[in-house]
Amino acid sequence: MNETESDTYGLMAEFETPEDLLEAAKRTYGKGYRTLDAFSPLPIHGLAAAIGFHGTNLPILTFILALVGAIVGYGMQYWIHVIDFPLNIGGRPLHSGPMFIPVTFEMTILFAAVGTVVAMMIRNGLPMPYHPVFNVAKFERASQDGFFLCIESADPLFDVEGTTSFLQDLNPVEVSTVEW
Amino acid sequence: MPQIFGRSFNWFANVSIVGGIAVASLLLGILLNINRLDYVSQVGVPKSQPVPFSHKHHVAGLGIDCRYCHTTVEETAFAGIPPTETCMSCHSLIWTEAPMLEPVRASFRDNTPLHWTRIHDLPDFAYFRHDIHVSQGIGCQTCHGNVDAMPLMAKAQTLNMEWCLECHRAPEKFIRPREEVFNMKWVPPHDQTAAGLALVKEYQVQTSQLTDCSVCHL
Amino acid sequence: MSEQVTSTRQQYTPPPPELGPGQTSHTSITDKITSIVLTPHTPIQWFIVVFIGLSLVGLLQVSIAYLLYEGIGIWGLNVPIGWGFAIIHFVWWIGIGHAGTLISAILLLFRQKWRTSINRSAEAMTIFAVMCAGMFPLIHTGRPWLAAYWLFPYPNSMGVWPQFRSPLIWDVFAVSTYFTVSLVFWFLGMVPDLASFRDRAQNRVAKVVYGILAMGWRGSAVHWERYEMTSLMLAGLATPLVLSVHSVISLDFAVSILPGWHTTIFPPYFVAGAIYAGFAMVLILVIPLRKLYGLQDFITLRHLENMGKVMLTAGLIVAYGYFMEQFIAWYSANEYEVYMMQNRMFGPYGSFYWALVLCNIIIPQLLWSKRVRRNTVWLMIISIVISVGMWLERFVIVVTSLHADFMPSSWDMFYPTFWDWATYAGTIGFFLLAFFLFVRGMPLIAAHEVRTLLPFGKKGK
Amino acid sequence: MTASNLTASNEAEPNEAEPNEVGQTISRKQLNLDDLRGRLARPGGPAYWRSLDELAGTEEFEAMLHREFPEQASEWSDGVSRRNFLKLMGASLAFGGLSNCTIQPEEKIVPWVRAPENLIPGKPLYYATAMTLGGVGTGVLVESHMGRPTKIEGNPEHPSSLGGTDAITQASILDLYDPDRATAVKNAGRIATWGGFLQNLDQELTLQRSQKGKGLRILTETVGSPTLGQQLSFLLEEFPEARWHQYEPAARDNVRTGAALAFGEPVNTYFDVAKADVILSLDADIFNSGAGSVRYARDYAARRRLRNGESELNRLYVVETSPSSTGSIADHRLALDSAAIEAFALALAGKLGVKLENSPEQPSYDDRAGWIDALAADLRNAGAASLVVVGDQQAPILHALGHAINQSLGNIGTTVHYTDPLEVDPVDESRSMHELVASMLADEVEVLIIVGGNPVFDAPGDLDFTEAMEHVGFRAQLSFYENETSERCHWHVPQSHYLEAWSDIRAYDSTASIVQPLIQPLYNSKSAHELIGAMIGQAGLPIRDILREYWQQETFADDFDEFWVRALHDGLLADMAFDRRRVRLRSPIKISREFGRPRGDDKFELAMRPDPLIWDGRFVNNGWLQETPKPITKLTWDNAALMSPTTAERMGVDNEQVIDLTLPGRSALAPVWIVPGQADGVITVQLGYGRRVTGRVGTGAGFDAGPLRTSAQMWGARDLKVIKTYDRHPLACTQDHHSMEDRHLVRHADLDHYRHHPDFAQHETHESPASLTLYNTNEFSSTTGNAWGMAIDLNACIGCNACAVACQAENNIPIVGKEEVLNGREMAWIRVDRYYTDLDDPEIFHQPMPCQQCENAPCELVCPVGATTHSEEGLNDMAYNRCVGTRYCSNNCPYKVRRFNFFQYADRDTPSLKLQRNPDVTVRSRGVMEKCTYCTQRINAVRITAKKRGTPILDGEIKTACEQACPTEAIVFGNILDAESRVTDWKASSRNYGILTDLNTRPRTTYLARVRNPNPAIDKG
Repeated sequence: MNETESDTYGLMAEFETPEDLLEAAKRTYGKGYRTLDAFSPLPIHGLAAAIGFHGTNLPILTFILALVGAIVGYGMQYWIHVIDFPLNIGGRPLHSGPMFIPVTFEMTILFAAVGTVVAMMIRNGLPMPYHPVFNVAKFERASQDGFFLCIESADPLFDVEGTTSFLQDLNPVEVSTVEW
Repeated sequence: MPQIFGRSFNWFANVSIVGGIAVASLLLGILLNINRLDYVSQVGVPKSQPVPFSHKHHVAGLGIDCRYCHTTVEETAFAGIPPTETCMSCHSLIWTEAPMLEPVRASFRDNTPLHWTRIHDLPDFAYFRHDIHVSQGIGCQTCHGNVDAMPLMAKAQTLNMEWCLECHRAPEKFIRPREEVFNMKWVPPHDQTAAGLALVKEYQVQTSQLTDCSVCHL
Repeated sequence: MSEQVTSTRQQYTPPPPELGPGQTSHTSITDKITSIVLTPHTPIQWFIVVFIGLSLVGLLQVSIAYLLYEGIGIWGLNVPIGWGFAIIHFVWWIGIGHAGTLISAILLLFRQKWRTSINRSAEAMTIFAVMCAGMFPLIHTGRPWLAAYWLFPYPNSMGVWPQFRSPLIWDVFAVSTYFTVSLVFWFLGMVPDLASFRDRAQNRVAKVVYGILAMGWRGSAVHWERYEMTSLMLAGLATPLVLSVHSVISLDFAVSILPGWHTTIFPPYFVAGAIYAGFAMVLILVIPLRKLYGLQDFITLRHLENMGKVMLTAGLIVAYGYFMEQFIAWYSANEYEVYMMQNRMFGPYGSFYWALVLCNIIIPQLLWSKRVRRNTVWLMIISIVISVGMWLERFVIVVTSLHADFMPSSWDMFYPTFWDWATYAGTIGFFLLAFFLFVRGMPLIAAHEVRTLLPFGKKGK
Repeated sequence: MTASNLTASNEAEPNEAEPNEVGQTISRKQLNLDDLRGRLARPGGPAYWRSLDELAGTEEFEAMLHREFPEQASEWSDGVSRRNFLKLMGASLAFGGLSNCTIQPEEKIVPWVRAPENLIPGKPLYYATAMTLGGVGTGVLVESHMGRPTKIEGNPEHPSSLGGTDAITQASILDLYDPDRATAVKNAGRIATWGGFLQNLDQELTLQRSQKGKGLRILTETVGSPTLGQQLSFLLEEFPEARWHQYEPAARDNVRTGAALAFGEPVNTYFDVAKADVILSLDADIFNSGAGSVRYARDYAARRRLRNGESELNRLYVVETSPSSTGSIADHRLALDSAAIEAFALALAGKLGVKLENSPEQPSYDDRAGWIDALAADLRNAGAASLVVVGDQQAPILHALGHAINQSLGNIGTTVHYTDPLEVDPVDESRSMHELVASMLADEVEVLIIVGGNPVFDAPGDLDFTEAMEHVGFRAQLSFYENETSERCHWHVPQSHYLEAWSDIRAYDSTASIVQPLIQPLYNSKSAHELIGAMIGQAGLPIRDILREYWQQETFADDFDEFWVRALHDGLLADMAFDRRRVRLRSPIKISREFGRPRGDDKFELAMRPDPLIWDGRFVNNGWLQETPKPITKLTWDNAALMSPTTAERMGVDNEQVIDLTLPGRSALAPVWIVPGQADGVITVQLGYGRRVTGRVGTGAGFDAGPLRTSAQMWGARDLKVIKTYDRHPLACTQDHHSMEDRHLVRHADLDHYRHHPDFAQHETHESPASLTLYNTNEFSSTTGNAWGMAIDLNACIGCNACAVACQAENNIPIVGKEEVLNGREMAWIRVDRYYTDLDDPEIFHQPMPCQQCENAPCELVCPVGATTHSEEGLNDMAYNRCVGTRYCSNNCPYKVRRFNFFQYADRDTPSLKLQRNPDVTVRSRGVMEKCTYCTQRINAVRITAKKRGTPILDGEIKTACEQACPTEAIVFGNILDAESRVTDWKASSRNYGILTDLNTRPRTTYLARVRNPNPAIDKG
């Protein structure tokens, strides 16, 4: 692609309502655009799917983390009380399984919960204080009541005129270029 | 809307998070190991003494037995620091003029004891007894290091509880024949553990009991 | 029914049941919620509360300093009563700390939309309540400067470890996990709203601060997808967690062998009690708040009423718990249990027991009446009564069981001292202070969740 | 120790010891690992040693004292309570625990210059000596660490002890180190010197010599020391006109007068309780008070063992006004006022056909309890194996009557023995005091030398001793504390503790002992021998030599040196006891008309008794005794007006309410304490409290009953009036609940029931069999061949609390002060629980409560840091240094034997107190839980000796402090795996049971049920 395109991050169209955005997203994707993103102040069901994002595998990760937590939790207690420093505590067996459960459980939750959040952040690439889309003046509505669709210049089908006119056809409130 | 943060902030944000975690865990690591630092446990740090007494000279050089000075090591908790008398028993005959020994002579003359600085100093709540260790085949050297190589006395071990436990959990790793206890040159046999176990059996060391709290904390 | 009520007042487009008439568009919602914070004007009442909070925190600092200087003896403890106010208040605060996570987690799982406008403040309350609770187990020890780290399993030069059979260690893990997860959950929920704050803030500093906190949230569809999933996961994890935490707290007592403590009913009955107390505290906080900041559209009577219902249910479970204690004591025919129960009711601390029955069982029955449930004043009063009642419950459990146990020769009485009270008051101050600072600086209501309540297509510029 | 100290102590003893002489090398304070231990991480370590310096009694120390004393005084005068004192302590240590991750401060080791013989650092030495109380001695052994006496034990060789001790003897060690004891010679309150005093004294004496000592008076306490007696007789030879008076408030005048009434001379009476099948005590607390009590208690208990199938018991009848230890273990107990007791005795005597010279109107005894016939029969059947004992405080005639009854029963020579008086000069002390005051008021006295005692405080109320003193020109006092009397003396000389000075004494059965010191006087104090010696030109003469001289004359031992060394070693002078006397009643006892005359109905009876723990007030500054609960009332830190529930009801008063006790012309304010089993209408008060001038501990504790005494009525009055006030005085009682609530804690039965159901005690509760468990029960069975256990025989326990004080001394247990006891924070590791069956005529039970060392210890399970764990040999270990103080263990302990340091209770700052500490036991800091450990330090010491010896630990080689102290051998400790051990034997007894075992705690401490032996002929209502 040439200079003119490379110095824009992409083109952004603002829409009136969630439906408009959802509709526009579907058509854009249908048109063949792939490197695009939609922004809204509230989660819109089907929107991610509409732009070609098919589910996340976070749950599996959560499960694995939970498992790790459980093993670490129980293992720690077993190692401490049976292997490293066995002591007679009130005549209870060294390996007092039932009494190791609460801590094991808490460790399970801790690992799973914190792990999931961290994973989510990483996958979402947050924190990311700077992002080109913020260059669009009206984008501040995106966290309040604005609904935006952005086609990035990185997309093979992207060319300023063509894409602009395409977006215009989706009867947006307005289309604006996203500076780098 | 204008950007609030410059481009570099993305990089900065991530680095600060990762870096923060790294620094925190580093500090924690130091904190957890503070008692293991030689600086804190004073391992290998000689202290100033009224007389620069050299174990190296007296033990290695002259081959004096530990018990010649530390007389009660086999009888009681306390190994015993020799009275000035003991020093003078030789030094009234040799090195009688040595300026280095003036404090000793002064002590003997004016009947004022010497003030040695304590090297091996356990907390008040840990009740260590020399007699039982010596009689059960734990060599001086095991805890005090190669005293015969120390011109000035210094701690050879941290004396941390975890260090005590090493032996209290598995005496066979350190135990030696009774007759070797005071031998500074003794080297453990290649099959120490096997030999050790035999000795543990012979000396009836109750390993099962050695990690009871009340064995050391009264 | 509430729909019907609101619709009488509404000719034009009926707003969703969870929202009041004023809130018809994303814009209005955002404006309202952000305006609480992003305004130079602060209501005088806010200053008053914060002032009270600050002075009580001062008292807290003094009493803790004195405690460290003198020793635990400044409290009214003795042998046999080794636990007194500290543990009572630990349990009391933890109990309160349950509503937040419960509302946001369990109600989320149950798809209860009405939760959206109260979950944020409830979570905040949770965080601060747990902070207050967390102070007690530490300062109630004889040597806090050691307890602070000896209770955690870290490799040390002594080669010794915590003793994992002790419920107190379970506490340490339960409470710290609970605190961490709640904190994460709470903050995560705020991120999109912090973005709104960032984008609406006029003054530069505010923009930067909220910008940092918002971590560059831009509402991308993909982000939303993962974000929603994470919340769901957290909710799924937090639900058993919140149940486990108070169960573990109850095990502090149940695992012991004391008559009055050694009871299998404790875990469920403590959890119920926690929900009970938690919702009461939420009401105590939101009823004035919605007045102060005119949030009637978000926290509608329907919300209050629902919470009233929850309290009533929890209260009945608790009542069942009391009854079961009685029954088992009698049924066990165990001389110590029987004596404990009689002593609890008719012994020197009998008055406390009956006061507890009054506060936790009798008075809350008013909630059966819809009129009471929809009357903020009544709700406020009942909530306060319940909070007192739950305090009494903990007092009765801790003190009456300890003061007369197995050995008649060592029975004794517990008299709280000034410092016992001062510490308690101090934590209340800390709680108020923290909560109102949060109100002033953070999104009090989860705007992005409330937005989802609007039917699609209403943008109403 | 520092150099200067060393020299000081060496100079203090220029005559180097003969190696073979025991008790000579001891004065050297030396390098001591244990002391060094005490100093870690403690700021001002040097100061500590500096002050030890001063302890060596240098001149500069006196000067120092001069500077220090006033400010200390002021600290106390401005109302800083004992509790605050402790608070101050606490502050200094607030963050002690933090020091564990810093570099340890540098510490010095100070070896000898020349090592002494037979003194090994860390090895305690034991010396035999004797403790004197009321002119009678008890043989003791004293444990000495590096020249510091730390613990007192009974002397097994000595007939008055046989190894046991009482609480007072156990606590007497603390006095030695009392920071408040008199420390310097004072002239008119200003520090002076001994030399200065002697000068001044000589002037006075030369004057006196010129007039044959006409104006010279010596006032001593009861003198039982033969040598001191001889010195006094020399003095009287030198000053023929001088007079020697004796007085002490708890004197046994009535005993002596009674004996004189019966036999014409004040012979000494003692008993052979072991031989007695039937014992009648007429208000005599023979097992816990007065001469020979320790031995009597042991002999009595020996007959209550019911060992292997034996099913016979002796029988004890007690008639008393106020419940006592003796009464609490009686088979039959009857509460009567003193008049009724006298009438009772008369009736009994009559029944037994004792010839009496009755007064015209006979008091009649209304035998409601139906005792007389049954008792008389029982006594007669027992024949010569019966015994009647009369209390020290009873009227002389009653004592005479007692002798008469014993004689008519033929007990003399079997259970009752007589010897010459123990006292050098057995006088009627109240009369003696009376004469002294008279002559003082008559201005006949110019020089008054008071040797011990505190007459200004405790002279009978009708004699104005204080006033009388003003008539004396020169007044000097030798006493252990500066007291009310010292204030009014020109000179005060600090008196040496019995562990600091040489002396000699006779025991209850006239066995003679040498009192040998274990340590040079800590301060430059003097003994009575030195003071009197100084007056007869023996100044500077070593008392040891004077003693040797005296006994050399007494014995005809060919080798006296050997005799002497053996005497010092054994703690008694071989066959130096008096021969038994054959005495007969001269004539029928003459019964006066007052005898047995009942009091008016509108009046109450006042009974005055020495306090069971602080005695006549001499131990009032002893914190251990102050905080030890009184055997029956369980009161600490106070005395009170004891009365029965009925009396209290009638009077309409309540516990702690202050009442005004009024006798004609005299009165005292006292708080009420209601005691079940007290005789109705009798109010009992204890002497010795209400001190105005003494140390910090004793000042202001309790009320002064002294004013109620007159030289005519030393022990009671029958015309007491009571005025209620509405003030309250809080009383610190360690036990608030007195009923057992039908919980089978103390299990008991009558002998008859026991014969049919020997194992009755084992079927009182249902407990799950040990096999009923999911756990592998062998997982922790001991592999060392030792498993420690304890058994306590409730048939032997008399509730005297000797065990508790012994434990306190052995385990460095701090005292906490009255306020803290009121808060329920007392620290006793072993407490003696006391239960009543009912209010009016209760049975009284004692139950010693050490840690039960449960095999399934509930406390261990709940400790979050593993500070309390189980040892291989079954001890419930407590690692203080690991404890963070959650107090969960204490909550979960069903026996409530764990104690918590709510403040910094242990005094870490007073140097002298540090000297007493047991170096083998950690001194606990603030915020730490502590508890009985079966004296694990003793176990360790013996285990190590045994290991080095290469043979197993022998039974009885380890004795816990409580076991060793117990006068009745009620406690036995040992290895339960050893089939031969005593503890195994006891636990095999059919009376053996554990308490609260239904909780499946499996305690290692078990109890032997109590079996009473009531007389079937007496129906217990």
